[in-house]
Amino acid sequence: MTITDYLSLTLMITGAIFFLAGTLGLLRFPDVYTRLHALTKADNLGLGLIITGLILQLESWTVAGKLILIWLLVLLAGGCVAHLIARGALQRNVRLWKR
Amino acid sequence: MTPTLLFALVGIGLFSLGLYALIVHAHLLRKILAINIMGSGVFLILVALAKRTSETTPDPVPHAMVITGIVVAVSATALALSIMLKLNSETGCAELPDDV
Amino acid sequence: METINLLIWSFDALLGLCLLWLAWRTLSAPDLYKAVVLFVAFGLLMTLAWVRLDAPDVALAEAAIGAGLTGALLLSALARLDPAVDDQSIVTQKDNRPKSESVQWAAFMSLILVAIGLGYSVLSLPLKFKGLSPEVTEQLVNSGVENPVTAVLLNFRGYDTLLEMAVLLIALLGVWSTGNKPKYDKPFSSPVLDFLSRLLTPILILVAAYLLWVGAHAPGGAFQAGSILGAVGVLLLLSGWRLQKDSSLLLIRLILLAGPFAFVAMAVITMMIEGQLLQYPPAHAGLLILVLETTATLSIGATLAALFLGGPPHLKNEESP
Amino acid sequence: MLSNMHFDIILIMLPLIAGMLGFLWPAVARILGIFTTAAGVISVIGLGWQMQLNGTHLHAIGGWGAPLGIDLYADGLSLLMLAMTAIVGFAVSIYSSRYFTHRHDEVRFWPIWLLLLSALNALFLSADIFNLYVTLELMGLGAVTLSALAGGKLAIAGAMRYLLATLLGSMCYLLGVALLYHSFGTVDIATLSARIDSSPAVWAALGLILAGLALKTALFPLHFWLPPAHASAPAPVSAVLSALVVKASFYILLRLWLSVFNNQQTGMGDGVDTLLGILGGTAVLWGSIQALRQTRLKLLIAYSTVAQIGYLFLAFPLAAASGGLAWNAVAYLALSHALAKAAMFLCAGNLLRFGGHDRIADLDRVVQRLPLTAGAFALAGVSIMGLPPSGGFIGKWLLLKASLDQGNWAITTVLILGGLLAAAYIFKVLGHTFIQAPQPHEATAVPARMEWAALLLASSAIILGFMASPILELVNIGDAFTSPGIKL
Repeated sequence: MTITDYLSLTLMITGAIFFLAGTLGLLRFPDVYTRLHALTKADNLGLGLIITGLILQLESWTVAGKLILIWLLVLLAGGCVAHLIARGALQRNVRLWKR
Repeated sequence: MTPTLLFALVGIGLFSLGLYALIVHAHLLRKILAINIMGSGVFLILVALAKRTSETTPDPVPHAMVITGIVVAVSATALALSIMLKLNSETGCAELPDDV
Repeated sequence: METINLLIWSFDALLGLCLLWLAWRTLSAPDLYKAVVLFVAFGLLMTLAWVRLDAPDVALAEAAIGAGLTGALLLSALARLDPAVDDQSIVTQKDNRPKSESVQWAAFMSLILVAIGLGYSVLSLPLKFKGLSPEVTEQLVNSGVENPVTAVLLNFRGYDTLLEMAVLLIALLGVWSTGNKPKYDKPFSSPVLDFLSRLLTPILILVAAYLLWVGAHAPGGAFQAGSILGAVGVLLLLSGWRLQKDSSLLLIRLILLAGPFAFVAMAVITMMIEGQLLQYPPAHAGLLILVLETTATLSIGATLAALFLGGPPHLKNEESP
Repeated sequence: MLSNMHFDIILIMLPLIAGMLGFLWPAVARILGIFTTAAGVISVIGLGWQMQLNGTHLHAIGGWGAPLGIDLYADGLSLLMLAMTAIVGFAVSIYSSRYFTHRHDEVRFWPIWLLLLSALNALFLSADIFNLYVTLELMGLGAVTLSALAGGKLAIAGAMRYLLATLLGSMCYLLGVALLYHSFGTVDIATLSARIDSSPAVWAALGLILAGLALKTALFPLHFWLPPAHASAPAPVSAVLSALVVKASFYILLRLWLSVFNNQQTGMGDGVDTLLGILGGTAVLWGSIQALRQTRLKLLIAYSTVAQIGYLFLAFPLAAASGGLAWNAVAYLALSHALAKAAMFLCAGNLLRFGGHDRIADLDRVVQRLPLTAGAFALAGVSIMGLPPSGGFIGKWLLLKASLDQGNWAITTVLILGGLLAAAYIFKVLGHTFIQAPQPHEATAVPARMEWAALLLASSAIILGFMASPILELVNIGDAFTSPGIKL
């Protein structure tokens, strides 16, 4: 294993940990809004880390471009959909969690 | 156990689960879901067993069949949902009357 | 190497178990909304299973159609089942089981037997099996494309695909015939949604075109590209795009028919030239297949979006029943 | 020139094109429908003529040939089914051109009916079990949509039940196909027939395919979906469903039984044929008794279909010893039932139009007021009962002969009892057509074309009784019944 391999391994494992944290938040957080927050934020970052890790392993730039495009699309769609869900929930008077 | 057999067995499990749910549940949406899961089971068996070729690439014919099958499944699902909604608007209930 | 194999094996086993568990939860969760969401998750895991089985073409089709469009169809049907849904919560459609315990047990036991029988029969199949892959590999050079799955779908078994287009058409006719005229709900207006659909529409059309083009030598093809187009249609319908009242109904019908019609025309013309139905002249097979796939993509996309709409699009020159 | 015409391709493509054009321009759909079905009759005659000259017909789609490509194959059995489809299709189209009173219904009917017709022809011509699956689905979705056409609670519920049954049947069939493909590496029937071997996977495939197709054919006890779907559909649709659509899945079952599963080397047929025979016999008795108990005419006719399907399965246990004789009986029964049952449903449609209801007890002197329809119903009834001279008689006589030859008293008894019960329910209807109802009903005029279409079918069922030897000669082109497997 070269230094690049170690680097990409670290990146991907970190990414996976972020995914795990996001999922944990989805399951454990008290209301829709906090859950959305955990999910989108952690997963977007996690995916970014994993994609960076993967790109280090690639030889072709076109594939790297496609991967980055995928990440950007997920960022965009995830952010927008989270907004829409939160807005929908607010319109339906889903209460915010208060301690 | 190879992944081939593993997924083929999962396919059989899905087929049987779907069949069971199709029989015991009354709500039509659930029956439609059950048929879709049965279909996924059949597709999984078709594709999993195609991996038994000794070369690296699996047999493409079942893959093509499954793509055909997925399109048939979505067509049938759309029709079933449409009839379900019609029945719901006629009777106010999405279950078959005097269920056999 | 051993550890890697063990890891991969455990991943497959976990995936298989997850599939079974999700299927079970989909079919038994008392709340139907939850069941549909679980079904979409099930579709996504199925996609992963197709990748594990080296079936990327199927994975693309499953992700776009099996999980994506079927999920959209199910959710929209669920929303229409109970129009009172919007107010407080989405969770209203409950499913109660009227079947008696004994019927359930009888069904359960007999299905266990069926599953054991089927499992035994699958396990008894030989572990090495060629199927039709030698024939496909041998004739691939004459098929006009390099992706074997596309070769099977559009050339060797192109007749299946021809009938497949007819299946889509007949399902649409069925939905238009049984469905009420679509009630255009007031769109969920939001600047973010508008922005998203404006940005995604051209990107997705580009992706569809890419999938169509790349299908000749890599995973992709008409069905996958068509379902992306269908998704564009669904997105546009959701964000409030409506058919212009003065746009001709004939045009929509022409787009819906373009694919099946091109297939039939191709089948008949090639028969007149070469002697057999859908027998492409080998030198032009690649081009002819691309023509077929392009029209098929348009029709598939339009049909899937129309299936989502759920009834004949209402225009002013359509006579009312 | 004429001997090179691709009549088989015309039979598939013409209705497909006409269906699409009918969808595009609803205004011309009716004319297109009539012309297409008329062309279908001519094409079947042409195909029959070609086959009489050259024997069986094979068309390798794409020029690849099985097992890589898909073959279209026509032998006598396919020809019989195509002829059945053409005649019934033509009569139904003539009938439908006057049946629909709302333009809205008519616009929906024609394209789906034409696509369904194309699916039926494609199914009878296909020699590939996966392609058969696609045609089955095309046919099933079309049939379900048509059965929902009338609208209303009963029709929609019937259609939903029918859709679930047909999808379940398809799933079982497809799993069977998957197991066969992964056992023998082919989905071509002729190749399968050559490679077939007994193994657990093949047994599972046999069970799945038989169960799936028996469900689609409505073999007792899997017939629960048929009466509501067939009885609440519009009359021409009921005719198509009972006459053609259930026959299509039966055709696949018979074809696979003859050429794949019932193979001397594997010995897989033993036992299974007895089971099918028992179910068939029960269907005959149960369906007939249920028919007798109905008070609505269309439900009576639908239950009669359940019974008549049973006859087709009685041939399976007899075929082991009698071979061709029993299968010839099946061919004859399938054809004559299609004609007679379509005629009956069309008559029921006339009566429904005439009186606004189909209560048997209130038929109110139909004989005097609609003599052609009553006559057509009586003629169709003769064939259903199996009285001479009729197609039904020939079929049942051949079956009776086979059972007497073998001394199979169980089947002989079922045949006689089934005939008596059929006579009872037919005469129950006919009796009421002579009697004046307690209260006279408002009557609506029935277009002459609708009456003649029913009479055309009913008299064809009778004429079949005089044409046994030429028809049986045509049916046996390609020896589907006597040799194991399709010969190419």
